[in-house]
Amino acid sequence: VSGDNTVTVFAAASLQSTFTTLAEDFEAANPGMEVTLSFAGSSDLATQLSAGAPADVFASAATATMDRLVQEGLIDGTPVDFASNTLMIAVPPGNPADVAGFGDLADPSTRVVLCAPQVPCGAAAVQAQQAAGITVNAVSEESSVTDVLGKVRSGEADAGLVYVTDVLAAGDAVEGIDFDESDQAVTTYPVAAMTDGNVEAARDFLDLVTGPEGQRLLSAAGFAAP
Amino acid sequence: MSLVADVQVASRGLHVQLTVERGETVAILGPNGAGKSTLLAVLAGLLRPDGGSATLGDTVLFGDRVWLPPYDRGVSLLAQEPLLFPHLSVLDNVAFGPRSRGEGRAAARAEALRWLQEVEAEEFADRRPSELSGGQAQRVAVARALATHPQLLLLDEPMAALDIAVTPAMRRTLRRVLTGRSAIIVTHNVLDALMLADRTIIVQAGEVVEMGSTREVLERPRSAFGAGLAGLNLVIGTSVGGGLVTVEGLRLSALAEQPLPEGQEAAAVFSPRAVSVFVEAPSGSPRNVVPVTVSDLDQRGELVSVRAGHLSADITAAAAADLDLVPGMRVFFVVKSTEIALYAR
Amino acid sequence: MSLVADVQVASRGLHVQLTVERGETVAILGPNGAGKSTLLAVLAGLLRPDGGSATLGDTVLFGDRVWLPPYDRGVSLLAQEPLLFPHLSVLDNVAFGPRSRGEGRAAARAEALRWLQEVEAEEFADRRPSELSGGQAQRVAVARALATHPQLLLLDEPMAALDIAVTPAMRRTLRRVLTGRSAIIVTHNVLDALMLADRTIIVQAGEVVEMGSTREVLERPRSAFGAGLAGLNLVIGTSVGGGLVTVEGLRLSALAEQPLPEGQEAAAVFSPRAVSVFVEAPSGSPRNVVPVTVSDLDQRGELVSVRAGHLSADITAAAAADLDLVPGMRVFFVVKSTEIALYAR
Amino acid sequence: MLPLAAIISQVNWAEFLSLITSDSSVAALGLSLRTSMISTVLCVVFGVPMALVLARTDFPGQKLLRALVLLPLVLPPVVGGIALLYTFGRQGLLGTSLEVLGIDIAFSTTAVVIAQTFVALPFLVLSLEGAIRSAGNRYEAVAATLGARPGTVLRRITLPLVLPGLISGMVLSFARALGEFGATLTFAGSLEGVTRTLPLEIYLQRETDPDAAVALSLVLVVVAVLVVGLAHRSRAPGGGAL
Amino acid sequence: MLPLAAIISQVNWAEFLSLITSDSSVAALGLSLRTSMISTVLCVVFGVPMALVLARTDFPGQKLLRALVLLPLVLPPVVGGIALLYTFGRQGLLGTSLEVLGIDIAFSTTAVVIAQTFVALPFLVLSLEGAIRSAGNRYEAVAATLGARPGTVLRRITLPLVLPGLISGMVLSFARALGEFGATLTFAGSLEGVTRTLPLEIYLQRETDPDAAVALSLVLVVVAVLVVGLAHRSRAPGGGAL
Ligand SMILES: Nc1ncnc2c1ncn2[C@@H]1O[C@H](COP(=O)(O)OP(=O)(O)OP(=O)(O)O)[C@@H](O)[C@H]1O
Ligand SMILES: Nc1ncnc2c1ncn2[C@@H]1O[C@H](COP(=O)(O)OP(=O)(O)OP(=O)(O)O)[C@@H](O)[C@H]1O
Ligand code: MOO
Ligand SMILES: [Mg+2]
Ligand SMILES: [Mg+2]
Repeated sequence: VSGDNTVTVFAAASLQSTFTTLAEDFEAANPGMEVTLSFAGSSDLATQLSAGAPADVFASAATATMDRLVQEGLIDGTPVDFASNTLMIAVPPGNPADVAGFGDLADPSTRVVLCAPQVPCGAAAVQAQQAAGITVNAVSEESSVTDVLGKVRSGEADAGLVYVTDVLAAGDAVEGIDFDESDQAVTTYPVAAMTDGNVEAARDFLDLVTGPEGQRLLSAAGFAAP
Repeated sequence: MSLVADVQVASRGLHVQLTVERGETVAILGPNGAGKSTLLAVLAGLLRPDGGSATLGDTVLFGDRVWLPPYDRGVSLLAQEPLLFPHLSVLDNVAFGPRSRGEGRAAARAEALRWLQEVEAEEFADRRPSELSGGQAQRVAVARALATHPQLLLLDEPMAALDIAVTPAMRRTLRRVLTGRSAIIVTHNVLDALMLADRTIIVQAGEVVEMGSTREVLERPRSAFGAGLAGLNLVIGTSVGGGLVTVEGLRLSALAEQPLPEGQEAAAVFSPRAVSVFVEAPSGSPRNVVPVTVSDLDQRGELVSVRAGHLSADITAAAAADLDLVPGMRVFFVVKSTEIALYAR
Repeated sequence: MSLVADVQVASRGLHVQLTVERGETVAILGPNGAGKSTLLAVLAGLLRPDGGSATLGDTVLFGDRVWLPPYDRGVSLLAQEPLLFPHLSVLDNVAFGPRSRGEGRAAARAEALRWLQEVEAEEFADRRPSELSGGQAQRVAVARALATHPQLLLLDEPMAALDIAVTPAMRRTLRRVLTGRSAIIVTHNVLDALMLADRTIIVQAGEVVEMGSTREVLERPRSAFGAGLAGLNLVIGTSVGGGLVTVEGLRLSALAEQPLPEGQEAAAVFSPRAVSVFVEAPSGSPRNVVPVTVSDLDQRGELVSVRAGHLSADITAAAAADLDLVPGMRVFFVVKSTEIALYAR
Repeated sequence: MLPLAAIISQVNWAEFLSLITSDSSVAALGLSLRTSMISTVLCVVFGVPMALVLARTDFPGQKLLRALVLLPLVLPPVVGGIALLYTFGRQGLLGTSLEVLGIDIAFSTTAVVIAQTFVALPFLVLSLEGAIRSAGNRYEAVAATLGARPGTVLRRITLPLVLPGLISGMVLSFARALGEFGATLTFAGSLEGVTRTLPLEIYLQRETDPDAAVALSLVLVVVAVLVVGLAHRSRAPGGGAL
Repeated sequence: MLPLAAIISQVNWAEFLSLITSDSSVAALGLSLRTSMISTVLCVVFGVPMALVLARTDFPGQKLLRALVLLPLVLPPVVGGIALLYTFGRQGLLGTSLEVLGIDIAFSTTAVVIAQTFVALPFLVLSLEGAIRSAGNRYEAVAATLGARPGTVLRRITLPLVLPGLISGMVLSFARALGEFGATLTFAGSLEGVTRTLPLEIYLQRETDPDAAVALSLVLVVVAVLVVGLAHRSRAPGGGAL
């Protein structure tokens, strides 16, 4: 699909800063090669790919979406898990509702925002609740983690469950609070080359992502190993 | 081009047959709502008739399953409202027809200017229609209709909004441009009909009630409306020996112009000036004496028009004062037989 | 209510002062574009004047930093176009004024129906305005304006689209409702002015050129337009002993109505019927002989109107035929001195 | 029209009924209809005066005002949602004062209505302004000379004359409110029965059950077509020809 | 107008210039302006005939046609994008035939233009239809009796008369195209310089750099306000009073 000297990478929105740097590194290491990046929610990207979007690499934030593409025969070889992300409680600066741990999220007077169970971060939130044995009465179940973060950042919500990487990326705009059950709620990120794409260049890019440089950048952004 | 038309619009009760000879101008007169504008709209192609047919020269305007669109008819309509295009200057309004005919911009404008001069409106050439007075707009609309050189020109009350100072000039302009051109002009003004039209048709309630040369219609009206137009009194009835009798039993003695068999529908016509007014029934030589109730008095210059129902008498102001006439008074209208024209309807 | 107004609209060159006494009807006549509609629009409050002032009774309509909105003026305007509200039935159009005055729906409708009857349009009560003919719409608009019982009624050419059969009835209706009501009526029709107005104003190019009782203006016109309206010939010049002389040097001998000092601006007025036409200059007793060129011939009934510049002569058709008159011919207009009225301008 | 055919061709007709009658679908449809209707009413309440001001008055800042009214049209809905958060949110410009009054908009159906009204208002204002402008003011002038005060003129002349424009403005606003997604998501959140309108439900279903998403989209389309069709049928027959 | 104030209050003015002059921002703005203009032209090309048909003809399926034209208004943009994918995508209704012709639309700048045209078209059609309806057909009838054929009438009478309506329709379409987000993302993807328009860039920046997102939103607003302002200035002075 792409020309011989370009690599088109479709990546989950949460990978934006890491992959932007990786793309620059890739272009530096492979003179004459150009990386085109497209970021969006994993399932948006998957829909586009099903419809024939011209990509060489797909990095998803959810195993389920990647599996869908595998079934459709769009993926070359087997996807590789290259990172994982864990949930963290995000609260507005100053923590106005005094949230100290996961248990406080069950307090009906605390306004908590979660991802909807249908999306990866929501699925993880369900797992975390099960592990902690509590039920959070969310005031909203968002369809993407960005929207959860947005509600917390604006002070609209007292707390939200987001990924560690989101808390890190948001800098001072939110405060993060670790909780024990977070290791029960891990999301794995798979990456793969596309059948129709420039497979050779895609492989090179995959190597960069799974290689030491990629792993270093990912871990700096808060991702854990897969 | 000669027009032969039979126009039917059932929803407005219109059923009119008329012809316009090549080069002839026909005036249509009639009361408000008679169907005059409707007739023109059908001929121009703006309204689809329910039936009938019309041909202009060799062209079928409409008829059995045929309906020619307005722009192919060669018929130009000056509607009752000026309807100048608000987004075009006065000059471009008039140039619109010539340009639609395919003329270049400069030629069309030059022609438009000539027509504006004809109607004494060239000074408004650069204005927008919204900046014209009512009469000015009307004159521009006339120029616009004339500039299309139509095969058949339809004019709906072209002089209605004109002032008395331009009316004669416009009438002369129209007379000049209507000469040798087939045209129909709707008007409420007898003078327009007299001066512009070869033939006059009177339409009433959607039907033709009179038709003939303008002079004939005005001098020998067969309808109340025609008589009113001509300022004449009209009495309709059945002919009897030496006169006519109405359904109400009123008997008028009069001389028939042509021998008139008894029992035929007839019209008696006489001028209001031939009518004398008496407070008591006069005796003497046999005359027509009609008892009436005064409904209205109208002073016109030195004459007073005494109206009683659909009859009227013109007498001098002095006589009116002497008789002490007031509306509601019962008086007698008296007419000499020799003053009455009697003819078949 | 009496109106005292001084209206200035610089952009249309209008500067008119006029008064309307309590209960008086004033007719305004004048050429197209003279500013008649503009004047009414200012009085009704639809156009802001550049200067001047107006008071109606005790109410200041506009003036120094005052400007009363239209709905508070008690002034009702019947505009040149009927402008019936398209979304309301004819009845509701007429009922609009009474309802705005605060009347209930039923009472307003009843009143509306009465006014529709007055203008002979009650049969259209349930129609939409778009289903009316031009003249029908005009009558409904008159009813609508009358139904508001205004302090001052402004009528802009209320009879323009009316047929000859309803015109007299409408004129009678107007005469009845205008009696005792302050009103201004714009018209191009002398008969309207004569029959409806107590006083007549002639406006030309934005200025009042004549003002006086209607009869006076028509019988003693001081402006060319006024003379044209009255069907009279007007010659303007400077008085000399026993007559007047124009700037072109034409000298007319005439008898002054009142002693007239020499050198004053004067007007000589005579009827076209008093003018004889000669092909060669007649010799004999001293008379007024004016050499002219025939510009136009108009037949009206048995008379022919011979026009030459701004003068005209009415002669019989037989005489015209004898003289073999055609436009362009040089002839002599002859008038007896006793037929000419001479007065100061 | 092809895109509609495309959607229809993708519908899983066998399960269509069960897909669109699930609890969450019905809740979302009900919420959408309710909020869209309220928003349309609010658009009329706020939009009619705005349209009148824009069409009938003439003041220096008018051009700017018109541009501002158009703002929500050009703002990507998500940005609109952010702007609303900054305005009505707990830490927003008005939020603090609202909180003092005990009004809490966040995550409530009220927030949905606000978001929908915000994006739909320009549609009503613009349609109506255009209609008022092209109606001209001749009839209003006549009405004033017949003694009608401005309120009466507005009620009995202006509004009836521009009714077709008002109705199409309302249809447009309703349609826009019904389809509103981004601003609602950002500003109001997404909770079943409270803030999750049909478009949000569609978006969410897409993640797990594309068949359901397609079926719901079709429901949305049908509702919109019905509303538009009904609105146009209720129009009074218009003027005439010459 | 408060939401605008809210946005402005959130702008990080110190870094404003650097935020909006980054390569990706400039590329996105340029792409947005280019595609929106092309879309507006396409809306005129397709919309004017549609508006004429809706306003001037009368046939049984007309109500349905109008509803279908309105469709993209009510369709949440994301669903619209899906519908477009089903239509023009490689596996879509037309996609296969297009592929045979060697045309690949999805995920190209062409796709952006299609998405924008799809969502913006109803705005033009509706504004224009309203204008044509309220202009009535009296002047057109007069023009026909003066010998003008339908083409001439359209060009010299109808279109000039409804020019204000056409212009406001174009402004609306342009604004809508400029703000288009959901359908573009779904149908065209988000490739810098190719399909990533300003709203997509704003969305993306929000993930990582909310300051940049706010600054770019303000740019979008300013562009829209300018376009609207200019369009209204170019309007010819309208009719008159009585
Ligand atoms: N659009 C319409 N729908 C229904 N009836 C109408 C319509 N327009 C006119 N009419 C009716 O049709 C009849 C004929 O109207 P038309 O306009 O032809 O009269 P007219 O002879 O031109 O009258 P006027 O002298 O007043 O202009 C009238 O009774 C009128 O009320
Ligand atoms: N909107 C306008 N803008 C500028 N000038 C105008 C406007 N309307 C009218 N005029 C001009 O003002 C003058 C007075 O117009 P007005 O309509 O008052 O004339 P009128 O006396 O009523 O004429 P008519 O007998 O033709 O109705 C005319 O020369 C006209 O061209
Ligand atoms: O890839 Mo996401 O941003 O967790 O849906
Ligand atoms: Mg008529
Ligand atoms: Mg006038």
